[in-house]
Amino acid sequence: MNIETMKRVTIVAEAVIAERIQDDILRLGATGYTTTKAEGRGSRGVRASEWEGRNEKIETIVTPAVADELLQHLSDHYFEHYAVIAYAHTVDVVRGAKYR
Amino acid sequence: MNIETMKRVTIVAEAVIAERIQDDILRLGATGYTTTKAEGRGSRGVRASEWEGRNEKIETIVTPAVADELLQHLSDHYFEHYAVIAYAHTVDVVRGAKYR
Amino acid sequence: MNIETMKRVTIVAEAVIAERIQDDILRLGATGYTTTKAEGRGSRGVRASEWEGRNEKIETIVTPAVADELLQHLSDHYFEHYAVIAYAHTVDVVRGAKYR
Amino acid sequence: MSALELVQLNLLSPAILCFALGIAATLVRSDLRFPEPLYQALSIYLLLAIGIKGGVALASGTGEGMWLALGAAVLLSAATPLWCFPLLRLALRLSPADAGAVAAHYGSVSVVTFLAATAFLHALGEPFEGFLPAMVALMEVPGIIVALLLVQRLTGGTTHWAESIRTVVVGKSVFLLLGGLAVGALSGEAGLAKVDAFFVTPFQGVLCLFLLEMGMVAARRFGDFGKVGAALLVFSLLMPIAHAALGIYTGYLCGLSRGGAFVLGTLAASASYIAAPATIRLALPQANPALYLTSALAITFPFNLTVGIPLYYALSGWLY
Amino acid sequence: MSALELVQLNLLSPAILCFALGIAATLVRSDLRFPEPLYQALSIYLLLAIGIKGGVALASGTGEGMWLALGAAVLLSAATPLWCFPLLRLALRLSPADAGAVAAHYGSVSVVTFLAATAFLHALGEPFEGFLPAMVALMEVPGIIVALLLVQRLTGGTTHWAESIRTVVVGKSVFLLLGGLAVGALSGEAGLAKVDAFFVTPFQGVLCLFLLEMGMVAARRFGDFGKVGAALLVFSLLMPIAHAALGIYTGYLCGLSRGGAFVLGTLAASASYIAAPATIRLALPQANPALYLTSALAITFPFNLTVGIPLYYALSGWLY
Amino acid sequence: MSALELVQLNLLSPAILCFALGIAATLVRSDLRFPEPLYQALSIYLLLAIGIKGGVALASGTGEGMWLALGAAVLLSAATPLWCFPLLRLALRLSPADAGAVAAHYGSVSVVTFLAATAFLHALGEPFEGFLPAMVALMEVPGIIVALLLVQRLTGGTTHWAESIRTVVVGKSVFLLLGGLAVGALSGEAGLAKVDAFFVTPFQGVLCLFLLEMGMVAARRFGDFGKVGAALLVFSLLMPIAHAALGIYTGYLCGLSRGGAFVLGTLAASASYIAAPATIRLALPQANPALYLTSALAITFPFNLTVGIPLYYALSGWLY
Ligand SMILES: Nc1ncnc2c1ncn2[C@@H]1O[C@H](COP(=O)(O)O)[C@@H](O)[C@H]1O
Ligand SMILES: Nc1ncnc2c1ncn2[C@@H]1O[C@H](COP(=O)(O)O)[C@@H](O)[C@H]1O
Ligand SMILES: Nc1ncnc2c1ncn2[C@@H]1O[C@H](COP(=O)(O)O)[C@@H](O)[C@H]1O
Ligand code: NA
Ligand code: NA
Ligand code: NA
Repeated sequence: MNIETMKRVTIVAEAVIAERIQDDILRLGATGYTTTKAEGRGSRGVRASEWEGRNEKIETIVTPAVADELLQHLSDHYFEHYAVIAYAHTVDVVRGAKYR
Repeated sequence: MNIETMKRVTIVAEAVIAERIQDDILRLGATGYTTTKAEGRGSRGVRASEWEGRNEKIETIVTPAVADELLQHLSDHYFEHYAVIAYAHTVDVVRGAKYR
Repeated sequence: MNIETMKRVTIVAEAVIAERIQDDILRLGATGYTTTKAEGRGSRGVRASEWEGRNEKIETIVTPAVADELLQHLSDHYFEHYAVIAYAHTVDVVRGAKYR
Repeated sequence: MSALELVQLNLLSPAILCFALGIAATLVRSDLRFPEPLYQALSIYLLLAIGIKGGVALASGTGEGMWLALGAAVLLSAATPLWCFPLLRLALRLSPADAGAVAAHYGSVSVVTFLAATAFLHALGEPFEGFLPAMVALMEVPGIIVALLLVQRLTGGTTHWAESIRTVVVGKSVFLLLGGLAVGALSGEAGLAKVDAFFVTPFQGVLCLFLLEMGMVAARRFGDFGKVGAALLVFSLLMPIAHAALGIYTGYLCGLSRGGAFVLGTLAASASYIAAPATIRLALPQANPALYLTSALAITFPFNLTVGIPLYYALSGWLY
Repeated sequence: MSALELVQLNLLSPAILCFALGIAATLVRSDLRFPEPLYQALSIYLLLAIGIKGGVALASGTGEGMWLALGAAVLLSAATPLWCFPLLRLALRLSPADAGAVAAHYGSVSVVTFLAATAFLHALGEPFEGFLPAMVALMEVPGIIVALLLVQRLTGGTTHWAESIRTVVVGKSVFLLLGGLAVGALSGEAGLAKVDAFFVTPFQGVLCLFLLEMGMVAARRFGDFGKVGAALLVFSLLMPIAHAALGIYTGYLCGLSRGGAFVLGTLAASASYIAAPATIRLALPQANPALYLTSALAITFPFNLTVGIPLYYALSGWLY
Repeated sequence: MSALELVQLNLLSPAILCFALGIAATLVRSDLRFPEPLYQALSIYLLLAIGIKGGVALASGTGEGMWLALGAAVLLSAATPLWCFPLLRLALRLSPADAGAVAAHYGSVSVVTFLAATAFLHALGEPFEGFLPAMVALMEVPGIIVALLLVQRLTGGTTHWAESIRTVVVGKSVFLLLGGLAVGALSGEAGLAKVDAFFVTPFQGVLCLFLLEMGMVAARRFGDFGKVGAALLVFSLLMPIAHAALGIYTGYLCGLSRGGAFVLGTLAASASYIAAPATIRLALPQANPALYLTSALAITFPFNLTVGIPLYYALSGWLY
């Protein structure tokens, strides 16, 4: 089996900006992402409205370079005003080509 | 970018004790948590009732010290009688101050 | 506290094969798994129908040996035709015996 | 009507047939699943709707005998653990926690069993008191608290005691029933008229959908029969009959109509699988859920729905 | 009524307008989304409700001609892949798996198209046989199995064969339709009377909501038109017309009313997008879903709903 | 009817009682929660249903005065930020973003407040124009856009400007209202007749369920009162009254019935908590949601539902 290491970046964001972040992810070079509905509690506790849905958890498997760029981008554009957290860690994937 | 390493602790618990665990998490020093609805299968397979919801998956980003304490606490108070699992791993976060 | 390292394998699969994969997981030696409903975007973008549900995210804590076998199995049986991704990473668990 | 006709009337009602369909879905391993939000939505609807209807009846009720009957119902459910607990301890040799857990479930009541009983009366054309939904709300909690007190007396444990009682009193099911009662009582007949196209007319149909899901939920526990043991199985089948007789007689003494006494009997016979399990799981974590959930949900509940209801109705015929 | 009036009657019905609204939502990129549990709840409701209504009709039906018509409908749907499969193989040059997958979809039926057809008859005031829902249930499965057999004969593959058939037979949609039929047949008119405020009266409105979602689902596939190719597009538009003619004629021969023959024709014309996709995905994973889902869901389904229904009704006028 | 009787009529309606029950659920910390899909399903239903009813009325309306009233309503809501914004800036010393955010909410409208107002008229037996739902749809957007323009003029920012407007115009709530209007207008009375057992008859009951959830949502914000400050609190209580007076007078001038003028007044008094928050969060991320959500949702909304509605109706008595 052909194991490669990639980064998984996890983002938890208030629902109102989830779609925008998903677009950003693809634009920065990810080949896909997976989202789940989440709720949460943090220092800010801000949500636009129930009608928009609560939080969205977005996970994407990317190369280390894309991971860095993505974290930087989120930090620059969303961290100040929106309820967003993001973190990354290394994972082993099969068929790494799928994520490049 | 200012990357720091933190721990992510993941807890999967039967829904009936989810709220209590969330309180514990904040009390032990976490600054927040994220929850998602989950289902699962384990050795015990116990759930109080559908009406309470199935499992709850709780993730929290904390300092290594808090992670240790949290795992210890869960192990002491819940593992024996409740359907709960917990595990931790290292993650890279931006702006580590948010989690302290 | 008795910390051991295990592997967490995460699988995101189109809903129609989720149950089959869950059976495979137990057959290959895992003691349990946790599932959450997910949506996503990838290179294939295939789903059998809304009625079946969207994607399913399946996480299982297993020994490194089982993790390898599981990834190999998924790669052999599902990657070609189905919308599936899988990846693994190391986690610290309390009471490792639960996962063996 | 003969016993056989009563059984048939009950078994061939759409609600009970849907329950059977749910059991069948699990047995043939259909991939039919109710998404959890649907299950919760149906529960919220049913609880609020019976609350509202009961509240309107409470407000417009003349009150003669009503408070007597409600008080007797509360006492009956509070007393139930007093004999169930020692029986389970001594005759079935359950641990204190297990005995208390099972006793709590039989001391509380099942809302859906109540609904099936009233639907049965509707089909028979037999009248009953409008305030009975208030009875459901009042009978949910006392038996659970008494059972917990019995365990505590024996074991001396005190963990999470206050939290456990809070849990059940402001718990969703009791809250929605009591809240519905208040809404119904305050808005009265005129208020009900505005919303009965939602809360009253389609009610029986919604109940069918809910019972379809309950059938699946109950059948998923059938695999645990083995863990329960023969003695508890007998308990789960005979105790409801004894409780039904007691309930019917209590209703008779309080001057309830035949329909009302039958419903009180069915309530007494029923075991909780909503309020009790959540409370017990928190208050008595060392009790084995395979025991109390299987006996309440997989044995007593289907038994009451299918055989119990016509049986208890026939029983009530001896007094009326 | 003129052809134009028929088209207009159909297009301006609330259900079809809601379908169009769903398409519009996707095209203007509205953020309107149906949560998945809502979609599933609506599906469960619709399938169970038509099952129950059909079951009541089955039970009270005099049976003359009923079994003949049902048998003919089963044969027709089982036979459909016999000509679709070679046509797709030879004329469209699809791979065996792709040809089998598409043939399976057209050999099965669309429940929502059936409902739109009966709603159309209601609006026209044209009567039809009450047992037609049973026909839907019976026509879902045979065509899928025959198509899978044809592929297997050609390729010799056997993987997951038994599981695939199980999947479709106890699959949610067939299970709910058949289960509903059983509930309806056993509880009869009297049973239906208790629940028709939920399962019958609001049915057309629920269908509107469901079609709103179906419009969004179908429109999300519009982007895949390119992958389908001109030949399959023509197939997806003309084959339904041929199947409709065949179905109407079959109904005529079996002695169905005009309404009944029209519904049978519309069923034959329709392609499955619930039971078939799930089964095919498991049994023929190498088939390309972009082909079969797009042709069934994004081409044939909207075509039938908008143009097909009035057209098939007009067609039926040649025989009646 | 005396003022007290009006208040009582409103407060004891099932819908408002359910709202109070929701508040109580949060205050006693019940574990009652509406699953998010249920909340969304109820919203979709309510918005589509009022759209359809309004559309039917639009189509069958004679049109005299209708366009005048609709135009005046649009102007009124577009103008609202013109005085709210400077007031919030200068008297309350809010930052431009915060002032614009709050102004946008009060320039838009609350659908549920509208429904409570019409339910109140129903209970009174007071007639009103059928086209009012169209007014809701038209009054949602203009105030938001004007408020954003005011902020932009002051700060010069342009980020995501086009996207923000798109968001609100094809946003779910406006889309469903307008889409429902189109469906209703095109299918007309005949179309409505087919679906009114779903979209009309049970409507008031569904509203109760929705208000139960809204009560919980509003009460969860009660903890933020402190962050809002006394000045904004006063604004959130007095501004609605001023807007109501203005709206009623506008309706009077346009020749609306007393009921219609009262509804226009209530709409003007209401603050959006669906369309506006999502748009503002995207367009003015630097604005503090604790300010605008708390004032619109936790202060103005409950005030309007309980005290405002009878008050505005009494106000309208001065002109009619
Ligand atoms: N320490 C944490 N661990 C896990 N999730 C967090 C943490 N802090 C915040 N979150 C998540 O991020 C969301 C926004 O956080 P905040 O911006 O701090 O309000 C919260 O709703 C949580 O879902
Ligand atoms: N090996 C495992 N991997 C992942 N999740 C597990 C595992 N074992 C148990 N779980 C989760 O933990 C819950 C409780 O497990 P248990 O106490 O073993 O019944 C299950 O419902 C699963 O969601
Ligand atoms: N790079 C990625 N990161 C995270 N999830 C992914 C990625 N690629 C695919 N997925 C998930 O895997 C599913 C199937 O992917 P695919 O087979 O590429 O269509 C998608 O629906 C996503 O949920
Ligand atoms: Na009982
Ligand atoms: Na067909
Ligand atoms: Na306003």
